[in-house]
Amino acid sequence: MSYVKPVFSHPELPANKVGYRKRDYEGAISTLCAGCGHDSISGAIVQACYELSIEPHRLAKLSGIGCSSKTPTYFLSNSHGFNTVHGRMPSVATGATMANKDLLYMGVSGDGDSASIGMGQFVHVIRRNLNMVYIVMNNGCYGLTKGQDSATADFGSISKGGSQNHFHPIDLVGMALELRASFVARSFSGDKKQLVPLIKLALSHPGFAFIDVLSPCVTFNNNVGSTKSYEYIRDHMEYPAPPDYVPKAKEITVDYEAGSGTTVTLHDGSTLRLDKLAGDHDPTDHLAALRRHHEAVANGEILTGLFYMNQESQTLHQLFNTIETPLNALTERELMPGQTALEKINQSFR
Amino acid sequence: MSYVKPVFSHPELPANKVGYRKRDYEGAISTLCAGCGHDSISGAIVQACYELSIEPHRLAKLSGIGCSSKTPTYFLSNSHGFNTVHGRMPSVATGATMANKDLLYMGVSGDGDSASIGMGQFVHVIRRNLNMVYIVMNNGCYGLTKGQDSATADFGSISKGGSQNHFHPIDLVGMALELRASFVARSFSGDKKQLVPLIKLALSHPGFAFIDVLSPCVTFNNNVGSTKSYEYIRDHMEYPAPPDYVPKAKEITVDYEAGSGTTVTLHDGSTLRLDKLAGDHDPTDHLAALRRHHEAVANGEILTGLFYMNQESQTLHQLFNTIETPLNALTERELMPGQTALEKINQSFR
Amino acid sequence: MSDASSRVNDFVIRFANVNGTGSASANGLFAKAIYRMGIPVTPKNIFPSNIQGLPTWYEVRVSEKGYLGRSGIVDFVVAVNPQSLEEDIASVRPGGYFLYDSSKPLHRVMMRDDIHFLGIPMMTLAMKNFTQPREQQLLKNIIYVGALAALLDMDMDVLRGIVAQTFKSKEKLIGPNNLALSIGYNYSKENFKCPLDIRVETRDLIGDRILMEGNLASALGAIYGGASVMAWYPITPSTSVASAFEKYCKRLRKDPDTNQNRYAVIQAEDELAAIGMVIGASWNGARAFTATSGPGVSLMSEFIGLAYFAELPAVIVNVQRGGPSTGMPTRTQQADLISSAYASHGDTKHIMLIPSTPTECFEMTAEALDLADRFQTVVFVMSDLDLGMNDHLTPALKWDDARSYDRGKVYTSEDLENMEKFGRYLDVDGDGIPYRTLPGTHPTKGSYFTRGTSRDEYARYTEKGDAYVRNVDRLVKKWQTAKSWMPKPEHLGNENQNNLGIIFFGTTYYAALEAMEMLQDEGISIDALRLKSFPFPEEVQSFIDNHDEVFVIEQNRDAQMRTLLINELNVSPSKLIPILHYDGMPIPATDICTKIVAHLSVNALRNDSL
Amino acid sequence: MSDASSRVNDFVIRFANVNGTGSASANGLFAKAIYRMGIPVTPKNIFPSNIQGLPTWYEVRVSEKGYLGRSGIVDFVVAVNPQSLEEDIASVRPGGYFLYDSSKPLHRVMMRDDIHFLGIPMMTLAMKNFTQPREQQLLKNIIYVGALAALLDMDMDVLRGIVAQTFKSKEKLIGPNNLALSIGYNYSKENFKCPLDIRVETRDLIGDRILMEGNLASALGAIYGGASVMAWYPITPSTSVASAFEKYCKRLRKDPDTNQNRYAVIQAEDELAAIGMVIGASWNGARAFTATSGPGVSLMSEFIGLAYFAELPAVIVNVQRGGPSTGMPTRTQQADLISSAYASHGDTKHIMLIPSTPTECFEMTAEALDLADRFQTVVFVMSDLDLGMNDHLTPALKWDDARSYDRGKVYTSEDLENMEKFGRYLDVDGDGIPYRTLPGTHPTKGSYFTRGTSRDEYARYTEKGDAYVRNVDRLVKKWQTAKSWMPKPEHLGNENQNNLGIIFFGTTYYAALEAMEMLQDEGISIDALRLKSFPFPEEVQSFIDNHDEVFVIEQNRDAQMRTLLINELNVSPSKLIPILHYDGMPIPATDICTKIVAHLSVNALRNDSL
Ligand SMILES: Cc1ncc(C[n+]2csc(CCOP(=O)(O)OP(=O)(O)O)c2C)c(N)n1
Ligand SMILES: Cc1ncc(C[n+]2csc(CCOP(=O)(O)OP(=O)(O)O)c2C)c(N)n1
Ligand code: SF4
Ligand code: SF4
Ligand SMILES: [Mg+2]
Ligand SMILES: [Mg+2]
Repeated sequence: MSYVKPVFSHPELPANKVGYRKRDYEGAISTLCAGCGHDSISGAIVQACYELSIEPHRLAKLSGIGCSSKTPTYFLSNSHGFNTVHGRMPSVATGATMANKDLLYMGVSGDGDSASIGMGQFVHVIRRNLNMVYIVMNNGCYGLTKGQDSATADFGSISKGGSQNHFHPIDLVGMALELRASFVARSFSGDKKQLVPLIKLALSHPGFAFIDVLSPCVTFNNNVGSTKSYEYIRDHMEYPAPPDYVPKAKEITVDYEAGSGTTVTLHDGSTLRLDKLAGDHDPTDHLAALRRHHEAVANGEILTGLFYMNQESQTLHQLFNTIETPLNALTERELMPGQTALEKINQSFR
Repeated sequence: MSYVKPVFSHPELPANKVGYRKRDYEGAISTLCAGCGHDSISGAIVQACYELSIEPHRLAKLSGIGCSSKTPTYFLSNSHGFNTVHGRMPSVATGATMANKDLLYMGVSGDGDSASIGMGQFVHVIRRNLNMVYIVMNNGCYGLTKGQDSATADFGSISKGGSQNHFHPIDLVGMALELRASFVARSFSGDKKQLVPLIKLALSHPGFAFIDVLSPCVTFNNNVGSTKSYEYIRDHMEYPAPPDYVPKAKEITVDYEAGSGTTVTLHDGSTLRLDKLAGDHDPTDHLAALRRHHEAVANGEILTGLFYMNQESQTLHQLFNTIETPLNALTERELMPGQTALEKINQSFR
Repeated sequence: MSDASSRVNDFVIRFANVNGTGSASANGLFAKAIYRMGIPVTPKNIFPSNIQGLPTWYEVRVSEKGYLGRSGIVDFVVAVNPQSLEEDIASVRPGGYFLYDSSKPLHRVMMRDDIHFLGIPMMTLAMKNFTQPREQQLLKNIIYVGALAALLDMDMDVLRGIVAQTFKSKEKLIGPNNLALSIGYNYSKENFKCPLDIRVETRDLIGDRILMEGNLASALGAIYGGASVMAWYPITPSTSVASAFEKYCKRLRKDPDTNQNRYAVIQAEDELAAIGMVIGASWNGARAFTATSGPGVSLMSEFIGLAYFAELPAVIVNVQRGGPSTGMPTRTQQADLISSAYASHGDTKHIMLIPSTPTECFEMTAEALDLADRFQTVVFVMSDLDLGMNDHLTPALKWDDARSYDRGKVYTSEDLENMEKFGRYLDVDGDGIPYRTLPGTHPTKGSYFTRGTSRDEYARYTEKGDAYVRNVDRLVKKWQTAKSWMPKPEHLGNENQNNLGIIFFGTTYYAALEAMEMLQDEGISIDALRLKSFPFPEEVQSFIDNHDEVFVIEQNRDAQMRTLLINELNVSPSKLIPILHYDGMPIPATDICTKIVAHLSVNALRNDSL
Repeated sequence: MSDASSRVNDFVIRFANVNGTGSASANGLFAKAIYRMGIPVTPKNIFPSNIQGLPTWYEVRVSEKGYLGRSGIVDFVVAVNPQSLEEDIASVRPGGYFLYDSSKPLHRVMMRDDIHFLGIPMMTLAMKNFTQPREQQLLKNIIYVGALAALLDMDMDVLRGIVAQTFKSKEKLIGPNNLALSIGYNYSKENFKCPLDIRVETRDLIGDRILMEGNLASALGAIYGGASVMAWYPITPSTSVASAFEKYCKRLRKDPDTNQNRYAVIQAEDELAAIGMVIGASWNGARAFTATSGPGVSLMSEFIGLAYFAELPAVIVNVQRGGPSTGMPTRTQQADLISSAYASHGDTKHIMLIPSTPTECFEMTAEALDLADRFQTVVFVMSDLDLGMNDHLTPALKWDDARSYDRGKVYTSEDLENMEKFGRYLDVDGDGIPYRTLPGTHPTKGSYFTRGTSRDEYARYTEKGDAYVRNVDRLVKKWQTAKSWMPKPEHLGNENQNNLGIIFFGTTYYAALEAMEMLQDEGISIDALRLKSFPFPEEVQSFIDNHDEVFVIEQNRDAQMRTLLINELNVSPSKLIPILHYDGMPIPATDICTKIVAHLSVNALRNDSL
C-alpha cells in the first residue's frame, strides 16, 4: 500500500469570523486506510465548519460504529464527540438535541450503521425532523469488519471476497425522500467542490439534513464490478442541482442567468443560490425530487447534489413547544414545582 | 359497548377442491373488541384460503405482538402459528421459509409492530423478497397498549387521550414501493370485495406480497379528527386497480374492454385480470406505481388496490440457489460430509 | 384468617367483571369510599392482556388492623361476569357471600351449600330505570355499589360525595349515578337482612395517607427530581409512568409567560431508541429517564453496557411483570433482578433502588436521578406491576423545597480555565468517580470523545491492557463508593441476634409484615430486614452475619435476590433459605407464613432425628 | 521461565508489524515451519481494531515441552514497525534478542544494554532485489523469515516447501519468495554468529495434531452437526465462523447433480434479526445457528428469552471479546458467562458448552445442535477471541460416520395419527422435556400456537397462576435432566482429596496445565478440574466438596464462573478463591502461578499469626 495519508494541515489560512484558523477545526491523525474516502469527507467537514465560522465547541459530533463512525475523532477536536453503539446514533442524537437545542449536531454514520442495523432509527430520526446534519459515508460495504456487502451494495456487484451480491441496494436518498426528510442531498467524497457547500448548507438548515456521501472503501470495495469504486462513481455522476454557498458578508457576483435560479435565505441569514439549469431541478418541489430520483434509479444514474429542501418544516423542538432555554440549563427553580403543588396533588388522592 | 362480535360460522358452504369446508379455516373465538377491524381481516383470510383451496396445515402463520398480532389465533386453527416478539416477526419468518420452502407463509403485523419497533426488519424482509404474504393491520395506533399514536397515525389526528399527533405518517405502501417490494397493495378491513381477492393474489405471488390493510380500532382510534376512523376511510377511498381473481377452473367471463386490461398468470396457474380503467393504472409499471402513490399522498387521497406486482422477481430461495428438498427434510446422508472429507481438511492444516 | 367476630372492617371483596364494560370506576368508587370512611383498604386489579370482553377482577382488602398485603382468601364476591361464574363461585371461602346479577337465574348445579348467594336483578333494574344502553351498562355497576352500601353498612353520604366530586365537570351525570346507588341500596334493604356480619364501620385509621398508584408516584418523583427529558416505548405495566409524567408536566412544567414546555416527552420507536435518547440527553447534561418492563430491559442491554462503561447517567424505571419472554404481561413478579443488576455483556454492575410503596416510588425515582448523576451510571428503580398499577395506601408525598439536586462531578467553564489538563477518566478524588464536562462548556478545554471502547484516563482510545485494567478497577472502586450512598435497609421486628431472620424487598413488604405477626402468633419470633438497594449497604452484611438462618422472600422462581446476596456478600448459600412465590399474583402473607413454618418443622424433625 | 540451557525449542518470538502490510502470511509461514519441524508451536495475533496502518503483533511460542499457553515473556522480537519501536524494545526480556530493519539507523537513546540488537537492512535489501513497491513491501517480510531461519537454525527446505504449497496456483510467486528467504538467510549467515543460543531443532512431537483456528473448527462442527441454516451479523471476533461455514459448505454441501445448495447462509441486518432467523428455522425443523460476540448477545437477549420460554432450539456460538460495551473488540476475555447463562429478563437459564481447543470447538458445536434439539432450548458455545481467531495445535478432527443426529422429541405424522390428543407442553416422559411437532406435519392433528406468553400444557394462552407455575417448574425439571447430558468435566492432575484444587475452563486450559507444573516444581501439589459446560454435572459438585480450597481461574474481572458455581451448586463462597486475569491478553501460566502462591503464603502467614 503506497497511498499517502491526507493530512489536514494546509498553508496557514486566515482566521475566520470567530477568530479560528483552519487547523482549529482539525482532529487527531486518522487511522483509516490511506486513501479512504472517509478521510476526504472529514476534510470537507473541517472546511465547511471553518468557512461557516462555527465555534468548534458549539458543535457536537456523534457517530455509530464503523470506519466511518471513527471519523469524528479526525475532525473538530475541540468539539465533544460521542461514538455510540452500532446503528443507534440517531437515538442518542435525539436525546442530545432535546437536552440542549443551542448546539449544532453533526451525525456521521456508515451504510452498515444506517442501512442495516440502524435502519429503524434512521427512519424515525427523519420522521422527527431532528435538527441535525446526518452524513452517511456510503461505501457499499462493511469496512471495519473487513468487507462484507452492506445493504447499499449494488445488485450484482462483486465483493472483495469474490461473491456476488444478490440483493437490490437500499437507496438512502430514496428512503429519505419517501420519509419527507426536510433536506436531502447526495455527494461524492472526492468532490469537495460540491461537498463542502452541501455540508455548509446542511449545517444551516433548520431540521434534519441528510447527505448521502459516496465514499469508496479503497481496501474492500474498490474492485471492478463494484459500482461504488472510484472509477465507477466518477463515470456515472450526474448533478441535479449544484449548490453554491455564499456567506452574506460577500456579495453575490456569480453570473447566473436571470430566472434560472432559486435563491433561498438560510437560517443564519446567508443566502444560497441553486442552479436550476443543471438538471432543471427545483429542490423545493418534493414530487419533482421523488420523480427525478426514481427515474435516475431506473436509468442507473447516480444523481448528486441537493434533491430537496424544505425550510418551512418544523423541528422537533418547535413541534414539542419546548422553552427557549436549553433543558439542560434549567435549575431547581424551573424544574421543581414545590411542596405546595405537591400537597395539592396529595389532596386529589384522598 | 353493544357491538356484536363477528362469528365466522356461516351457512354451511360446500367443500372446496381439497375437501375442506369453510369452517375448517376458522380459528378460536376472537378476544378482540367487538367491531374491531382486525376481525374482518381474519374473516377475509379465512375466505381467501378457503377459496384458494389451501390445505390449512400447509400454511404457517406468524405474527409479532399487538391486537393485530393476536389474530392468527382466530383463523386457520389447523395451521401452525407463531406469535413471536414485538416487531421481529420478519426475521422469524425468514428463518422459517429458509427451513421449509414448501409451506405457505402468512405474516400478520400491526402498524406499531411494523412501522416502529419492527421498521428495520420490515425493510429488510422486503429487500430479501421473502416468499410470504405480509399483512399489516393498520389502525394508526397501538391498540393493545391502549391507544398511543403509532408511526402511521396521521399528522394532526387526535388520539383517544386527546393529544394531537405531531408527526407525518410513515406510509407503508410508499416504503414498500421505494424498497421495490415485488407485490404492493392496500385495502380496507371493511371492504371484503376488494380484500379477499387481494389476499388470494398475494398468496399466489412468488415473493414478498405486502398488503397494508386499513383497519379501524373501534376502541382507541375511531374519533373525529383521526383519519383512520371508519367514516374517514370510507369517504376518502380511491381504487387504483381493483383485482378480480378468477380460479383457473372457471372461465373468464367478465367483460373488460379489449386492450384495457392486463392478464397475469399466477404461480398456481390461475389467472388474474387487472382493470386498467379504474384509475388507469398498470400494476406492472413500478415508476407509475410510485408516481400515483406520491400524487395521492400529496392530494390527501387514500389509494387502495394493487399498486405494483413483479412476478419475475427472484425469491430468496432462488437467489440462494437452495436445493428443491426443503432444508428441514435433509438427513445425515445429505448434511454430513463424512470422515474422509474431514481427513482431507485435516491434511490442509498440517 | 378472619373469624366471625372480626369481620367488621376485616374482609376481602372481589369484583368479577368483563373488561371494557366500565366497571373500573364503580369498583374504584367502592374502594375510595372505604378509604374515606377511615379504614385501611388495598385494592388490586387482576386484568387480562386484552382490551375488551375478557374476565377481569378487582380485589379489595379491608383491614382494620392495617394489613395492606394480599390476603389470598376471598370473603365476598360480586359477580357480574357470566364467563367466570364457575371459577368465581369456587373462589369464595366457606361461609362467604356471593352477590350476583339475578336478571338471569343462576344454574342450579353451580350453587354451593356452604356460601350465601345474594341475587340482585342488576341489569333488569338498570334497564327499568335508565334508557340508553350505554348508561344501563355503566350504571348497572353503580347499582351493585349501592347494594354493597346497604349490605356492608357503608356511609351513603361518602359515596354520594365521591360521585359529586368525580362528575364535577359533567354535572348531569351526578343524578343518574346517585339514583343507581339508591336503587341498589334500596333493593338490598328490602330483600336482605342488612347489614351482614361482614361489614364496615367508620374509623380514623388513615392518618396522612393517600391512595395512589406507584407509577404515578414515580412520574411525580421524576418531575420533582428534575427530569426534563423522558423517552419511552409503551409496554404494560410501565406505560402509565409516561402518561402520568406527561400529564403532570403539562400542569407543573409550563413556562408561565410563554406557556412553553420545560420538558420533552418522546415516544420512541422502540426500547433501544428510548434508552439511547436517555443516554444522549444525560450526556448533554439534562436529567433523563425511561420507564419499561422486562422485554424492554432485555432490548436495552447493549446500551446499558455503554452507559456503564462510558459512565453516563441513565435512570430506568423497571416496572416488572411476569416473565420470561412476553410471559404474563398483566401479572406481577420480581424476576428481573439479575437481568437488571448485571445487564449487558462483559463485567457490568448496575445500581438498583427498590421501592415498596408509592411514596418510595416518588422518593426513589427522584433519588435515582441524583445517584445517576453522582455515579455517572445506570440506576434502576425496580418497581413491579402490583406496585405500579394498583392503588396503595401510602404516606402523603413530601418534598423539601430547600433540597437541591446533586448533579455530581461536572466541571464548569471556570474549573476548566483554572486547570492544567482535563482528564475525563482520572480518579481525582480517589473515590473512583471521575469528573465530566458537558458539550459546549469551554472553547478549547474540556472536550473529549465519549465511547464504549476502552480508553485511558484522558479518554483516548487505547488497546493497552494496563490502561484497561486501571479503568475497570476504578469502576469497581466507584461501585464500592456507591454502597455508602445507598438508602439504608429498613430494620423491622425484633433484634433477635443469632437466630431467625427474614429479608424481603419491594411489594413483599406488607405481606411480610403480616406474616411476621402470624409467626409471632405461632410463637415464632423473627427479625427482619427490608432491602432498598443494590449494591447492599454494610447493614445487610451484618444482618446476615448476625443470624443463623435467613429466609429470603422473593416473587420469582430462581431466588434471584438470594443469588445477588450470596454473590456480592460472600454469604454461605446454606444460610439463606429461599421463600418463593411466582404465580403472578401478589404474594399473600399466609404463603410466607406456611412456607417458613414448614421449613422450620422439617428442620426441627431433622434435628430430632439426629 | 527459560534459562540458557533450555533455549533449544523453548522461546517466544514476537513480530511487531504494521497491519495491512502483508505481514500475516510471512509470520504464518514462520509458525507453520516450526510446526512442520515437529515442534509444538502456539502463535497469537495481537491486532488493533482498524484495517491499516496501526501496530499489530504476532507472538509465537515454541515449546519442546508442549506448553501451548501464553508464556508472558518475550525472548526475541522482530521489529518492523517504527511506531511501536520503543515499546517493542522494552518488551524483550534481559538477554533476549531484538531484530530490526536497519535500513534506517536506530536512535541511540533507544538502545538497551541488556539485550542483543540485530540489525538487518530489510527494506534496502528488498528494494535492491525487487522492483515493484508492493513486491518490495511484501517480500521485506519474507526476508526476515529467511534471516530467522539462519539465526534459529530452521530447516530451509521446510520453509521452501511451504512456499511452494502456498503458491501452488500462483507459481510465478514462488521464485521471488524463495529469493527473499535466501537473502535474509545469507545476510544473517554473513553478519551474525548463527545459530544463536535460542534456536530450534527438528523433533517429532506433533503426533496427529493440526494447526487450526477455533472459528474454523466451529464452522466445520456446524456442518458436520447438520446445521443447514446459518444467520449472522458481522462482528469481531466471530465473523470467521460465518465465512468458514459458507466456504466449506460451498465445497461440502452442494447437491452433486444440480449443484444446488444444501444450506443457506443469511447475513442478517443485525443480531436481533440473526437470532430471529435461527429461531424461525429451528421452529420449522432445520438445524440452525448463529455466531456472534458480546454486543450481539446483548441485542439477542429478548429473543433468547422467547426461545427459552417457548422451548425452541437455537445454537449461538459466542466468541467472547473484551467487554463491557464495545470494549476491546480485538482482545480476549471470558466475560460473557453471566450474560449468556442468564440471558433475558425473567427466570431463565441457558445451556453453555465451553471448548478449550479447536477440536472441541468442532465437537461441541456439533453437540450443541444435538442438545438444542433434545432440550428445545438455547445452547451457547462459549468460545473466545484467543481460541477462535488464533491457530492452535489441536488433535485432528474426527467424525464417526455412523453417528446420527439426536433430533429430540418430535412427533411424526404417524405418532399424531395414533394419538388421542397432542399436548405441546405435556411432560409425557417425566423428564421435563415435552414433544413438539413441525409445521405441516399432519392435516388435522399437531398444529399449535407457539408463543412467548404463558400457556397451558396444550399451548393454549392462559393467565392462570397454577398453569404458569406448572410450566416453569417443568422447565426447572428439564434443566435438572440436562445436567446428566452435559459433557463430563475433565479431571486433571493429582487426586489430592481434601486439599487444594483449581477449576478452569476454555482457553485457560494450557496456561493452567503449565501453572500446575510450575506449582509442582515449587512443591505445591494441586488437583484440577476443567469445566466443559453449564449446567454443571454432578462431578463438579463432588470435586468442590472434596477439596478444602478451590481456585477458580477466569479471564474476567468479576469472577463470573465463580458466581455460577456458588449459585448453582450452593457452594460456600469462602471456599472458592478467584484467580482473575482480564487485561485482554490471553492468561499466562506465570500469572496463575504467582497469584496462587501469593494467596497460599498470605494464608500461611495468617495461620501462623493465629
Ligand atoms: C452490535 C454490533 N454488531 C456488530 C458490530 C461489528 N461492526 C463494527 S463496524 C460494523 C460495520 C460497519 O460498516 P459501516 O457502517 O458501513 O462502516 P464502514 O466501516 O464501512 O465505514 C460492524 C458490523 C458492532 N460493533 N456492534
Ligand atoms: C419489546 C416490547 N415492547 C413493548 C411491548 C408492548 N406492546 C404490546 S403490543 C404493542 C403495540 C401494538 O401496536 P400495533 O402493532 O399497532 O398493534 P394493534 O394492537 O394496534 O393491532 C406494544 C407496544 C411488547 N410486547 N414488547
Ligand atoms: S477498510 Fe475501507 S472504509 Fe475502512 S478505513 Fe479502510 S478504506 Fe476506509
Ligand atoms: S383495542 Fe382497537 S385494535 Fe385492539 S381489539 Fe380493540 S378495537 Fe381492535
Ligand atoms: Mg460502509
Ligand atoms: Mg396498531
